[in-house]
This record gives sequence, C-alpha cells and structure tokens, in this order.
Amino acid sequence: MSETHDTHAAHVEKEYSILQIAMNLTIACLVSGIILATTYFITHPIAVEKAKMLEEQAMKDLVAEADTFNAVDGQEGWFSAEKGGSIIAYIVPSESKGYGGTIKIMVAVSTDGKVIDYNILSMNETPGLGDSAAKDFFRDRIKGKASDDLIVVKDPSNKENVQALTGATITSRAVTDGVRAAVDEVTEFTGGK
Amino acid sequence: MSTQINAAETLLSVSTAPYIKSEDTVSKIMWKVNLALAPAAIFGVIYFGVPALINIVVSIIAAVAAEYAVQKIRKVRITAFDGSAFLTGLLLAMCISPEMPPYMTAIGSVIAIVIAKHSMGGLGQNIFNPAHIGRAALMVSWPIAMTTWSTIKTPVDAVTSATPLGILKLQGYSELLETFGGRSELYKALFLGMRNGSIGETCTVLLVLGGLFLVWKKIINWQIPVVMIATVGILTWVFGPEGFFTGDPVFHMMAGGLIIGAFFMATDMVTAPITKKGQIVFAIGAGMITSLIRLKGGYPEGVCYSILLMNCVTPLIDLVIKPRIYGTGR
Amino acid sequence: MKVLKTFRGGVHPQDSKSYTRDKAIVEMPVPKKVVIPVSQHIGAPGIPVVKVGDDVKKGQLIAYNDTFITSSVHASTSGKVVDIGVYPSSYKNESLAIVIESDGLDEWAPGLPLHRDWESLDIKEIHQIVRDSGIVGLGGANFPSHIKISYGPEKKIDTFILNGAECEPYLNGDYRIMVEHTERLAAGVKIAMKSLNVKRGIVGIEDNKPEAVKAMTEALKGTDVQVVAVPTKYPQGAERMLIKVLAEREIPAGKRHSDIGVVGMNVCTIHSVANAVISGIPLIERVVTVAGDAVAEPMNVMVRIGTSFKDVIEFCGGLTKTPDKIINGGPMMGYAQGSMEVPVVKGVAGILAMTKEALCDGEEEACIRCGRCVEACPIGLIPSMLSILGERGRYEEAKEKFGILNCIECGSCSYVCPAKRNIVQYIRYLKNLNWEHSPHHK
Amino acid sequence: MRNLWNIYKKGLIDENPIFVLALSLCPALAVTTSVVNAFTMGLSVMFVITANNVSVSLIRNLVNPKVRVPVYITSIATIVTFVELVLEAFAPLLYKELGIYLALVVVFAIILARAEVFASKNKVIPSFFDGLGMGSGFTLAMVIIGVIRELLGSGTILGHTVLGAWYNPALIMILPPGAFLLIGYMIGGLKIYEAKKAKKLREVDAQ
Amino acid sequence: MYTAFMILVIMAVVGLIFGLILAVANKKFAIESNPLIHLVEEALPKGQCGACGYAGCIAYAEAVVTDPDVSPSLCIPGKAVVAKMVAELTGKAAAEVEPRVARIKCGGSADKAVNAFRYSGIQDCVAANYTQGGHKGCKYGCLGFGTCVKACPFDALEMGENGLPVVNQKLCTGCGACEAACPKKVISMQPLGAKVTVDCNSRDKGAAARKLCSSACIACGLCVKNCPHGAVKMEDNLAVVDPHICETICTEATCTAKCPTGAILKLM
Amino acid sequence: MTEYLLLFISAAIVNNFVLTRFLGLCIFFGVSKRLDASLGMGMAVTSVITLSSILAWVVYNFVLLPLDLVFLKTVVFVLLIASFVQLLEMVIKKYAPALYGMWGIYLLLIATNCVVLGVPLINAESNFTLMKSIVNALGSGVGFAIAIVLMASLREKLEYADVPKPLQGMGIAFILAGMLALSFLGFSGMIKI
Ligand SMILES: Cc1cc2nc3c(=O)[nH]c(=O)nc-3n(C[C@H](O)[C@H](O)[C@H](O)COP(=O)(O)O)c2cc1C
Ligand SMILES: Cc1cc2nc3c(=O)[nH]c(=O)nc-3n(C[C@H](O)[C@H](O)[C@H](O)COP(=O)(O)O)c2cc1C
Ligand SMILES: Cc1cc2nc3c(=O)[nH]c(=O)nc-3n(C[C@H](O)[C@H](O)[C@H](O)COP(=O)(O)O)c2cc1C
Ligand SMILES: Cc1cc2nc3c(=O)[nH]c(=O)nc-3n(C[C@H](O)[C@H](O)[C@H](O)CO)c2cc1C
Ligand code: SF4
Ligand code: SF4
Ligand code: SF4
Ligand code: SF4
Ligand code: FES
Repeated sequence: MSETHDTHAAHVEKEYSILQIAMNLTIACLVSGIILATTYFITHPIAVEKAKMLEEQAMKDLVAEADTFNAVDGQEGWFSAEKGGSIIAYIVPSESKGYGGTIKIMVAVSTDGKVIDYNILSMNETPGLGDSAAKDFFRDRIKGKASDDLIVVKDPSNKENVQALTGATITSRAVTDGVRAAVDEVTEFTGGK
Repeated sequence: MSTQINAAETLLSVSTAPYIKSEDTVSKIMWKVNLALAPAAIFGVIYFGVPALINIVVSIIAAVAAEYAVQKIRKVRITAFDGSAFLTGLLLAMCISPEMPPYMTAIGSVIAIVIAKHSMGGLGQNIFNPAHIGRAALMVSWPIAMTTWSTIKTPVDAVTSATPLGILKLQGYSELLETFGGRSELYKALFLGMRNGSIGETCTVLLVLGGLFLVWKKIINWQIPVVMIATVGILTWVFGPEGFFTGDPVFHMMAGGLIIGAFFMATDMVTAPITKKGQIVFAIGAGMITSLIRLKGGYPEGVCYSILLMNCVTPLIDLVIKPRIYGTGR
Repeated sequence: MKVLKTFRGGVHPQDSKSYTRDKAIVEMPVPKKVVIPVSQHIGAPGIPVVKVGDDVKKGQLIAYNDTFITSSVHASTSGKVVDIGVYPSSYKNESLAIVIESDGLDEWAPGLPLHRDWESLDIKEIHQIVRDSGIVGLGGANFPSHIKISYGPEKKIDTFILNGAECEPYLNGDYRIMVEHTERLAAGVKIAMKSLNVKRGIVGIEDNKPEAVKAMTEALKGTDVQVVAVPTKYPQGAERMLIKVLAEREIPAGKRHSDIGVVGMNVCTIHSVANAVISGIPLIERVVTVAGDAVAEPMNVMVRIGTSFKDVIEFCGGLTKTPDKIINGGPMMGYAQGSMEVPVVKGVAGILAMTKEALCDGEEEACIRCGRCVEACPIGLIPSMLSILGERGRYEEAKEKFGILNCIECGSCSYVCPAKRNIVQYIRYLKNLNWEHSPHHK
Repeated sequence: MRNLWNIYKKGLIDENPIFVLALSLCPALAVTTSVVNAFTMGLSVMFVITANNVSVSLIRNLVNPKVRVPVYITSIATIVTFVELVLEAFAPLLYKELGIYLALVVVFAIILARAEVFASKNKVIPSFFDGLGMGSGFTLAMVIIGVIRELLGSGTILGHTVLGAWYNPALIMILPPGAFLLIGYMIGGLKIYEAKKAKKLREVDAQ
Repeated sequence: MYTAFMILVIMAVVGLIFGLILAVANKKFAIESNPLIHLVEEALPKGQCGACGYAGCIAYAEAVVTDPDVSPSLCIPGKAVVAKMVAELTGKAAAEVEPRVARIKCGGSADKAVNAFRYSGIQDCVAANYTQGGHKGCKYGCLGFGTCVKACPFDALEMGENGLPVVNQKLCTGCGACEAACPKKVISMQPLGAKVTVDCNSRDKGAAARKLCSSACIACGLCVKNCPHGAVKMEDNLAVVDPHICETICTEATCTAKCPTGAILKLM
Repeated sequence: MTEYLLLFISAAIVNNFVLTRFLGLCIFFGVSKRLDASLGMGMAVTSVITLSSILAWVVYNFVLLPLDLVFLKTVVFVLLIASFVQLLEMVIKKYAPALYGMWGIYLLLIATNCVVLGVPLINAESNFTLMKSIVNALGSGVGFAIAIVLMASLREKLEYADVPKPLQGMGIAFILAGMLALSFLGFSGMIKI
C-alpha cells in the first residue's frame, strides 16, 4: 500500500480497562443516536406526507373522476372513491401467485362490478416479459370487464376475454385472477349491503 | 537398400512408447456423431421445411466461424474443422424451434463456442455443454421467439402451434390425448416424429438408431442414455397427475428433447463424468431434474437445464467416484 | 480349461506376431566387433576386470562388482579387448563398455560348456551359479536374477510363476523358446522352484499360443507345476496382472511380488538360468525378434550380447524402406533408438524397424475426457488427469490425489487415447520432476 | 494539489473497487439493471464512503484501537441510515427500487476497508479525496455496467429508447446470468489493459 | 420526545453491550500478529521466484522478521534497494547484493548444431532430456523448448528465432529460476559487469565437439593464452572465465579475438 | 409443514441467494478458490445466518416494532450481528477447538457481510414469524453453501484448463457464476411464494 502514514503512534498498543473500551463504543453509539434522532425528526414528517401524497396520486390515477378517497370501515386496505359525496368505486388490494412470486395489486372496481383499472404494487416477474402486465396495453385488455369475462385466452380474435401476454401466460393469468378476486369481493360487499 | 540412414532428412525419430496407437481420433469421433445425428436433422428439415434448414446451416456456420476466429485470436492451433464446433452448431440448431430468427440462432452458436467453450480453454476443457449453454442463453434472452413453434397439423386434423409437452403443461393430459386423437396415435406421432417441437428432437426412431450407431461404434456408453431415460420414465410414472403410479412414462420418455438429450448431449464426454459409475450417477441426476422440471417447474421441458445442472456437479462426481487403484484397499 | 477372472482394463492391440511366429530361432554369426556395456542391469555397474589389449575367451568374466545388487558381464565371443570407454547404449543412453574385436574363432573359455546334475546341487550353489552367470531379468526389468531367485525362505515365497504371456505385439522370443527348448525350460522351472524352495509353480501363457501351452503341459506333466492359458489381453504379462489372474492376489501399492509370496520370472530368464546351472553357460546371448515393416526378412535371431542393432538388421536382410523408428523391445513398452549403432544388451527382446505408416501416430490434441484411458488402465488410475497434471508440472497432486506412483507405464492409456496424448511420457516427466526446481513451481 | 489528485485518481481504475478489488459486488449486479438505479446507488455509496472517511479521519485519534472496527461500523451505519431516511422522504420511488441493497451498503467491504486502510491513518482532506475517488470509481463502474445492461437488455438508456424498434432486447442482460458474464469479461478486458501498461512501465523502469 | 429518548437509549445499550463483549474478548483472546511481517512483505517485489530459498515472498518475510539469523539481503530480484529496505525494517545489516544476470552458455542454434535424431513428444526441455538426452548431437547444448522461458517469473526470457533463448537484460533480475529449470545447465548467473562470456557448454573433446556444432568451444586454448590477467582457464575441455577477475581487473577484453569458432563472446 | 418445506427449497434453490438474488458475492468469489475452504465457509455462513436471524427477530419484534423505530433496524442489526459473531467466535475457540479449526476461521470474515445482514433484513421486511425466519435463514444458508461448493469444485477443475490469461482468476469466476446462474434458471417458476 502506498498510503501516507501520519499517525503510526496510534498503532502502538496500550492497556485499557474493559470499561474504558466499552464506553468508547457507547459514546460512539450515542453520537450516532443523536444524529439519527435529529434526522428522523426532520425527515419523518416529510416521508409520511410524501407517502400519503403518492397513495392519493395512485388512487387518483386509478379513478380519475373521483375527488375524495376514504378508507372503508371494516375492510382493511379498502378505499372508497367518491365523487361529489357519492361512492363511485372501490379500490381494493389483492394478490396472487405469478411466475416469479407473489404479485400485489390495487384494483379499482366500479360499484356495478366492472374493473376500472388496476395498479401493480409489487411483483417479481421477468422484466420485459411478465412485467408487461403493468403496461397500459395489458391494462386496457382488463379494463371495463366484469368478473365473468376475466378469463385469459390465447386466441387473438377473442375480444370478450383477456388476451394473454405473449410468452407470459402465467403472469397474465395471475394478474387476471387477482383482479377477478377483487371484483368478486366488491360485488359481494356491495351486494351484501 | 542399405542401413546407411544417417543423412539429415532421414534421422530416426525418438519418442516415448507406446509407438502404436488406436485408430480413432478426436476428429473421427466428432464426425461420426455428426453422422449419427444427420438422419434426424434431415427429417427435421423435411418436416419443418426451409426455416429449419436455414437455422441448421446458420448455426453450423456461426459455430465453426466463431471457433476459427477465437483460435486465431488466442493464437492456438486451429481445430475449427475437426467436427466438434460443427457438432455444437448442429446440436444447437436441433434443439431450437424451426421458427427461430436465424440471427438469434447465430448468436446462440457464438455464445456456445466463445463463452461456454473457449473462455474455459477450448476443446475438452469446458465445464458446461456448449450447445445447451447456447440454448439456455437464447431461452433467457428471447423467450418468446424460443417458444414460438411451427404450425402443424395433428393426426386428428386440428391445427396446433404447441408442442406436446407445452399442451400437457398448460392444458393438461386429456387435452393432449384429444389433440392427437388417442393414446396410441400420440405414441405413434412421437415415435415417428409427426409432432411439434424443436428441429431435431421430434423423430424418436431416427434418434435412437443414431444413438445405437454410436453405442455400436463404442463412442458412447449405453449406460447414460438408458439410465437417464429410464429414470424419467419411472419418475413420471410414479408421480402421475392423479396420484401415485398414474403417469404416462411412455409419453414422457419420447416427448420433448429427452431422446436427443440422453443419447447425444448427456453423453458429451467433455462435460460428463469420466468413469462409468460416475456417468450413471450423472444420468440418474439428469433424469431426476428433468422429471422435476417437467412435473413441477415453470418450463414445460427440463432436459437442457437438467444436463447443465448435472454438468456443474460433474467435477464433484469425478472427485468422489474414482476407480479402485490396484493394490490399494479402496 | 478353467475360466480365469481377468484383470480390469487392458487393451487389444493388433498382435502382429505372425511375422515371426513360426520362424525357428536362427543363430546369428559372430560379428566382427562387439561392444559390451558394463551396465545392462538395475544396480551397480560392473567394474572391468580386463584391460585394453587383453585376449578374452567366450564366456570369460570381463566385468564384475562386489556389491549385492549388480550383475556380472561376460565376453560374448573370443578376441581382443580394443577399447574400454563410454559408448551409446540401448540401455541407459550411454555406458562404459568393453569393446572386443572378434578373432573369428569363437573359442569357449576353459571348461565350458560343462554338464552338471542340477538335482544334486544345493540351493546356495544354485544361487551362486546364477549370480556368477550374470543373469538378469530378460522380461524387461533387467533386475539381477540371483536376488529374485534366492528370496525363497526369508520372504516366505510359496508360489513361482513362469511368465510366458509375451503380451507385447511382434515379439515371439519367449514363444520360440517355449516350443523349441521346452525341455531345457522345464528343467529351468524346476531349478527355480528348488532354488526358491516352493511347491507351487504356475506357467502362464496367453491363449493365443496354444502350441506353447501344449508343449509346456507335456513337458511338465507329473510335476506340481500347472500350465495355464491366460486370456490374451495387453498387459497380461505385467507381473501385477499375471499374479492377479493366476494367484488371485494383488500386490499392495508400493510393494513388490515377493512381498506377497510370489516370484515371477520370464521365460528367457529361466531358460538362461537352466543353461547356466546345467551347462555352466553365462548369459552371453539372447533371442531377439527382428520385425517391422521396414525389415527385409523378419525373424527370431539368437544374438550375442554386444552386437550392434545395425549388424542384426543387416543379418535379417537389411532395410527395405526408410524407417521412422528403430525400436528396442516391443511397440508398447520399448524404446525408440536415436541411432542404429547401439549394441544389443541383455534386455533387448526385439528390434523393430517401422515406417511412419505402420506407426499410426498423430499430433497431440487436448484431452476430450472420453474416458477410454480410464477404462484401459489396468491399475485403475485416471491417466487423462495425470497427463493434464503433467502438462502443468503438478507432481504433488499427481502423487497425492491420483496415485501416479502406482503406474506401471504399460502404455495402454496412450494406446487408446483418440487425442493421441503422450500420457506415458507425461507420467514419466512427472515422476522425474524434481518438484523444488520445477519450472512451474511459482 | 497533485498529491490529492493522485489520491483521488487511483480509485477510478488502478484500484477500482469493483473491477480490481472485487469488493462490494452485490450492488454491482443487483441494481445495475437500469442506469438510474446504478447511478443513485453509486452516488449513495460515494456519499457514504466520503462522509465516513471524513468522520473516521476526524475521530481517529479518539478511538480506542480495540473497538476501532465497531466504531467505524457504527459510523457507517449511521450515515447509511441517514441516506435511507433522506431518500425515503425525498425520493420514495427510488428508495423502493433500491430496496434492501441500500441498507446493505453498511456492510460493503470497500467502505470499511477505506476507513481501515486510509482514513484511520490520514488527515481529513486526503481522506475526503480518497473517499471521493473510491466512490467515483464505484459509481463509474456501476454506471458503465448499468449502461451496457440497460442498453442491451431493454434497448433503452435512462428509460429512453435508443436502439429503436428493430432491436429485440436480449433479456439475459438484465437477468443474473448476463450480469455475471458481463462483469467477467469486463474484468478480463481490464486485465489486458493493465498487463500492457505494467510491462511498459517495467521496461521504462529498468532503463 | 419519547421516541427521541428511546432512540438514544437503544443506541446506548447496543453500544455498551457490544463494547463490553469486545473488550472482554480482547482481554482474553488477544492474538498477536506481527505487523512488521506485512510491511516487509510489502517491500518485496512479489515475484514469488523462490530465489531467497523460501516458498514465496510471504514465507521469506516471515522468516526474516522472526528469525534473527536470516539475512535481509536474500531477495535477489529486489537488488540492493529492497535489501536495504528490509534491513531497515528488521534492523539487520544488509550484505552487498551483487547484481547478476542470466547468460545462455550455448551458441548451437539450429543452423550451427547437428541433430542426432528427431524428437517428438512433450515440447519441454526436461521431458526431451530424459528421452535419450534430447535430439541434439551435442549432449551439452540447449534443447530449445523454452522450459527456462516458462520458468522466468519476470518475463525476462524469450525464445529467439534461432532456437536459443534470449535474455532481456532490462528485465532479468538474476533470480536464477531459469538456471534451476534448465536440465542441460546451459544457463548460469554471471555478474552484470563481466566483459566476456563463454557461449558454449560442451565438454566434448575438440574434434568431437567441432563435428557436432560449428560454434563449439574446441578447447584449443587460444583464449587462455590471450588473456593477460589469467582469467580464462580450460576445465574439462571447456574455457571457463573467472568472472571476478574479468569484471574488476580487465579493462579491454582481448581473449575473444583469436577464438576460431567464436565460442567466447565479448559483451558490450 | 409443506409451507416450511417450500420456503426452504425456495430459499435454497429456486431463489438461490447468490445466483439469483445477488447477496454475499464478496465471499462467494473470495473463498471459492478451494473446495475445503468453501465447505467450511458454507457451514459457517449457514450457522451464522440462522443464529443471527433468531436474534434479530427477537430484537425486531420485541423492541423495534413496539417502539415504532423500524428505521433503526440497519444500525441495530449490524452491531448486533457483529458483536454476536465475535462472541460466537470466542466461545467456539475456547470450548470447541476442533470445530473452530473447521470453520471458525471464517467467522470473522462474515461478521460484516451482506448475506448475513441481508437475511434478517428480509425476514423483518416480510414480517416472517420466528419459525419462518429460521427456515428462511437455513434455506438461504444451505443455498449459499451449495452455490459456493459447486463454484469451488468448478474453479478447482479449471485450474487445470487453459483459460485465456486475462480471464484467469476473477474473470473466469464470474463467467462460471454466470453459467451456474443460467443453469439454475431451470428451477425458475417452480415454487411460487
Ligand atoms: C427467462 C424466462 C422468464 C420467463 N418469465 C416469465 C414470466 O415472467 N411470466 C410468465 O408468465 N412466463 C414467463 N416465462 C415463460 C414460461 O416459461 C412459459 O413458457 C410461458 O408462461 C408460457 O406462455 P406462452 O404460452 O404464452 O408461451 C419465462 C420464460 C423464460 C425463459
Ligand atoms: C436436447 C434438448 C433439450 C431441451 N431442453 C429443454 C429445456 O431444458 N427446457 C425447455 O424449456 N425446453 C427444452 N428443449 C426444448 C423442448 O424439448 C421443447 O421443444 C420445448 O420445451 C417445447 O416446450 P414449450 O412448449 O416451451 O413451450 C430441449 C430440446 C432438446 C432437443
Ligand atoms: C506392462 C508390462 C508388460 C509386461 N509384459 C511382460 C511379458 O509379456 N512377458 C514377460 O515375461 N514379462 C513382462 N513384463 C515384465 C514382468 O512384469 C516382470 O518384470 C517379469 O516377468 C519378471 O521376470 P524377469 O525378472 O525374469 O524379467 C511386463 C511388464 C510390464 C510392466
Ligand atoms: C458423444 C458426443 C456428444 C457430444 N455432445 C455435445 C453436446 O451436447 N453439445 C456440444 O456442444 N458438443 C457436444 N459434443 C462435441 C464436443 O464434445 C463439444 O464440442 C465439447 O464439449 C467442446 O469442448 C459431443 C461429442 C460427442 C463425441
Ligand atoms: S501407463 Fe500407467 S496410467 Fe497408463 S494405463 Fe498403464 S498403468 Fe495406467
Ligand atoms: S483417452 Fe485421451 S482423450 Fe480420452 S480421456 Fe484419456 S487422455 Fe483424454
Ligand atoms: S532470466 Fe533467469 S535469472 Fe533472469 S529473471 Fe528470468 S529466471 Fe531469473
Ligand atoms: S536453456 Fe535449457 S531450459 Fe532453456 S531452452 Fe535451452 S535447454 Fe531448455
Ligand atoms: S458480499 Fe455483498 S457486497 Fe460484498
């Protein structure tokens, strides 16, 4: 190594008591704690704010007409999208098993049980293949469909149902199944009311 | 003629015994394997048409050219025409869909030769089967192209663009029988090669004949193909779709790339264990992984990966399984 | 005939024996000059006991050493010692040699040959005769025979094996001795068994020599000696293989045959022992098979020790084609010679003159791990690995992990290798390598 | 000044943390599927390494040698958590993309190595430049890998289509095998360059 | 505020625990490693050539630090510079390291030397040497398979076009690895300052040597006569130069002038 | 039971740590030159991951979560693991010297390594139960061991091959890893968790 050594003396071993050594680290940790606490108090509110904004934005993207979103009591993770005070859609989380693992989605379902749109929160599908399920062209294939039409087919002429992504039938199925499950839940929820 | 032979050009030659050698050479072996594959390849060309031919030719040319270029660059002896690169190219082409865009095939060949073979030192030193590395690389690079098959007519006049294993994986066994019009029809199609699949994998009978030729010529040991195919047969039979012992071993043994893989690729001596016992372990392992992937995996077929995975175990097998040395306890 | 368990591995090269199989041994006339190296055996070289200018007689002792592991050297004809100096040799490249110019009379030393009733000799006397007669192993090892033949009691030897396998292609010397000098040989077997004090004797002959089996069976009828036809497979004649097949014992790694109670000796060796004990004739000549596609007239020749290869070949009609190699011994284990001026020494069983076409040699390529060498190796080594380690000078690994020291250098592996790898040479290279000074030791 | 430049420079190629030292490899493979991720990760590491070098250099005479390493680790962890908090607040999407690898910056060998080898023995300014150099080398390597992988694997750079529609992206480049292979050959390429340079140097030296 | 307090508490506790563990560990299980070894190793050129007599640079570093009897100037490639550094680090006195260089004592290039036979097999001098001593008629000459080239840890040897190795004096450190590798002992280490070198290794008698190689030393003794300082002697049919006389006393090499075969060479 | 088994196989093979998730690469490449060393390393990593996962789980679930100080997990985990490993090393050295000889020497090497920190972090992020954390850790460790042992055997074999000079060492190690990863892709899509 060609480093410049200016404090060789520091390497000379000295005797220290156990407590001295321990305190040295404790102080270091305390200093660290102070720095982190300060940072945390500055950034945390911003982070919470940002997260909320993002969430709102995401929901807004799903249901463009809505002006307010409220959590639905008793249904964890659900939101109702309201326009002028009346509920026009529900936004529900759903998940299913895809090619590379669990796919988590947020589905916006209109009160009459049709898919408005969905948003993939997390997935581990192959880039360029399965992950096209998040793209607009595939979302378009699902939008507006009711539960009964949410079936994956591999026949390009069939416009009723969901045309599978080339080379990623498994992902297509998983996403479609996830969406359908959400639609069914909403139907049950609204029907039960 | 006298015994005066000391003129410079007639100096005696001195080397170490033995002075007589068997007649086989590496190059002869390679060309014989090519020969054994030829019938199945020709069948593929006839059955799938011009695209198959183009892919085979492109693959072989790319492989040989890549080998030539690398050897020039590495400044080592040029052995590009000894038949081994040719064989890698041919085998790669035989394991891919006839519909593959030829430029992708060429890239696969170059990957096989440059990355899998010469990065490790060239002939005889590669750890992984070059053709399969080429195929696996193509599979991850362009999965859609790799799983787009020819459109063929099945015996019951339905048109399908799926391979038997593909139908099995995505639609199930009954659909498969329906497509082919019954079990015996299915077997016949598999045996004669009247089915969809990679260029060279379809015709079971020609592949087996080619394999037997190699066994007869003592180029491959019968143990690897027999044990590997049998393992797949047994496992797919035991772990059937409707509980134990409900599988269709005959179908699985002839479907997909198992026959060509077991006879021509698992037997690649460079990447298989060197002892017979080791080869049997290798074959059992490959058979097990093939069955596992076919029955439980994300892909319809697992021959390629099973061979690659066993390739990485080969050094360990060779380390553990050695012949007993004369006069030692073991 | 009982079916014998064979050894693992081995190869079946074309045996090429037909060139000289049916040709009776021809005595070659004494050449003008013989060059007799004082070192033709394992162990200390003989020290010349004659001076330049001395007259010597056929069978006279000309070099001798006091130590135990050595062998005596005798004049192979009568004449004058014209030089004592370093000459090229077919054994050990070069050696101090005594050059005798023949006087053409070929006169025996006084009292030779004689006739002894060997059965009345005691064991010690037999040992002494063998030692004085300069007999060494003619099966290729050149190990002084008096040592082997006196192992008897102290090494607990219980079996004597006569090695009549002659598994090397081309060579027929042992075979000719077995069919032409059957009685002498049979007497030699009995002498050896007496000398070793053993009851059990086995003669092993490859089953491609039925006449020899028949002749030996006939000659040894009524004795404790069993004549067994062993499967024809190279290297059946290697001691380890033959003992495994005949005595169903294995020689533990690093040990020798005598450690498991067996002594095996070659046909020619035992024939010479018989000649020495019965007729008092020391080892001054031996059978040499001269063959190969460049030789005019292949034959089995009885040659005086010290005759040059060139003279022998000329006796066989000279060369018809330019040879690529002149081989001392058989094609599997012999030594190619750089010159034809080298003398025939005790261990030379054959002289082969072969053209390039007959040799089927190719350029060395990379090992493709085909496993043929592993299948062929009679010892159970992994020759491919040894050759690869050889290329990289890794002696330690070759020894510790791959048992290189067990290799008998039979050449089966090189023979089968389709990549034409010089496996045996790599093995020798490694064995010779002084690790510390290896160029690869970085 | 020259001296500081030399300290800075060596991290770029001669002692490049990824290609030459083969340290902190995980992010080099995991987050280089796109240039943005690679660059952000690079910057984060650069920040951490520089800040940590400065901090270590500042406290180097206060630290008891027996707890040198743990104190340095504490320092690194603090800085990393700081980066995490900041990114979470100001770039939450990026924060999510980098995932667990951001937290793992704590244990990147290169950071501790620089603290041990350099900062604990040098004054603040050189330590700062050393950290900056190493961090730049790291970022440089990350971005190069990222560019190649994104270009070949998706046909884009920074999300913009570069190679046009004719290009059929080779997925292997954004998947693990491609990443390993790519780095393997890049290391090989660098070795050729180094060997040429070294031979020239030695010949010059001898004269 | 509660959170802030908890952060501090947690950090303090963690620090304390770790600190205590470490402190105890250090008290009880301190392993002494000598940093000097590392420093010495850093100073060595790391050719791993073994010229020092140890199995690599680390081994030598360890030995020279721990064993007071080991000289600091054993590293030949490092020359005086390294010896001085090692001596300083270890507090030992450095002996003079004499700069040496490898010289090839054979002029029997392909066009000058006669071959006895053709050799085929492993292309390596050691392997060829035990196959009847190699193909060269002269049993003392260079076989030309470049085993020495492979052995040189410093890339200082190259195979010349005429089948003899060539030493690159700029790169040769005099480590002697090539000397050890050569089966014919054709290479020897000579002082850098020597004025002449004998370019032959043959111990054959004059007539025999001349027959086998046109540049052989035929032991005619003219060089011996022509050296005014008595530096050249005839040993075993071969001229041998005393390098020290040649290096220190000789001012103008005259011994080479009369050599009929050019077996004794003037160096620049 | 099957759930745990699947989790284990998924962690060990399908989503192999080294080959598909890129963790622990420094030691993977650093210690895979020799087979015996890699075996020792594999064992050491497995045990350390498992034990530190348990510790981290306890701290996370009983301290950090209740106090809502999740953001401190990086700092706390890293110090915790480092000190724990140090202690482990001491104990083994003192009470089981044979074991220490086998793999103790690798312990300090991995004290601050991303694989050992990564697993507890993943466990925490996935909200695994204690049992699941342990299984995940064991699986990851075994997967690491498999990968490094295979790698070492391949590298030992390539020591006798004519690998082009520039690729010798690290270069070929990466290329081998690439091909290993390519082979392991055969398992992809096998288990969906
Ligand atoms: C590298 C690779 C990644 C893949 N990733 C996915 C994926 O993310 N999603 C998916 O459904 N199929 C994926 N597959 C394809 C599946 O193996 C399977 O062939 C496919 O789902 C069948 O669909 P198809 O009928 O449309 O061809 C992938 C294949 C490969 C080779
Ligand atoms: C020797 C050989 C090995 C093969 N190995 C595999 C493999 O491991 N995985 C795979 O998906 N296809 C493999 N194939 C191709 C398949 O046999 C078959 O063509 C393909 O799997 C068809 O299935 P598909 O429906 O993907 O969608 C191989 C082909 C050959 C000739
Ligand atoms: C590969 C090999 C082949 C051998 N073949 C024969 C053979 O055919 N006949 C023979 O007598 N000795 C053969 N030998 C030599 C024997 O091993 C053994 O040395 C010899 O029979 C001992 O007898 P001797 O001392 O009389 O020579 C062979 C040795 C080896 C290593
Ligand atoms: C029986 C046999 C099978 C072979 N199988 C393959 C193969 O599957 N893939 C391949 O690339 N080369 C194969 N080869 C050719 C050759 O061994 C291959 O190019 C080497 O792996 C390159 O080092 C085979 C050769 C023989 C003799
Ligand atoms: S020469 Fe040695 S390695 Fe080769 S077959 Fe014979 S015993 Fe085996
Ligand atoms: S026979 Fe030759 S090519 Fe075959 S494994 Fe042995 S050494 Fe290699
Ligand atoms: S030429 Fe010889 S002495 Fe000089 S450096 Fe190379 S090996 Fe050492
Ligand atoms: S000097 Fe020696 S080692 Fe070098 S090429 Fe000549 S004989 Fe070989
Ligand atoms: S082990 Fe992951 S960065 Fe080093």
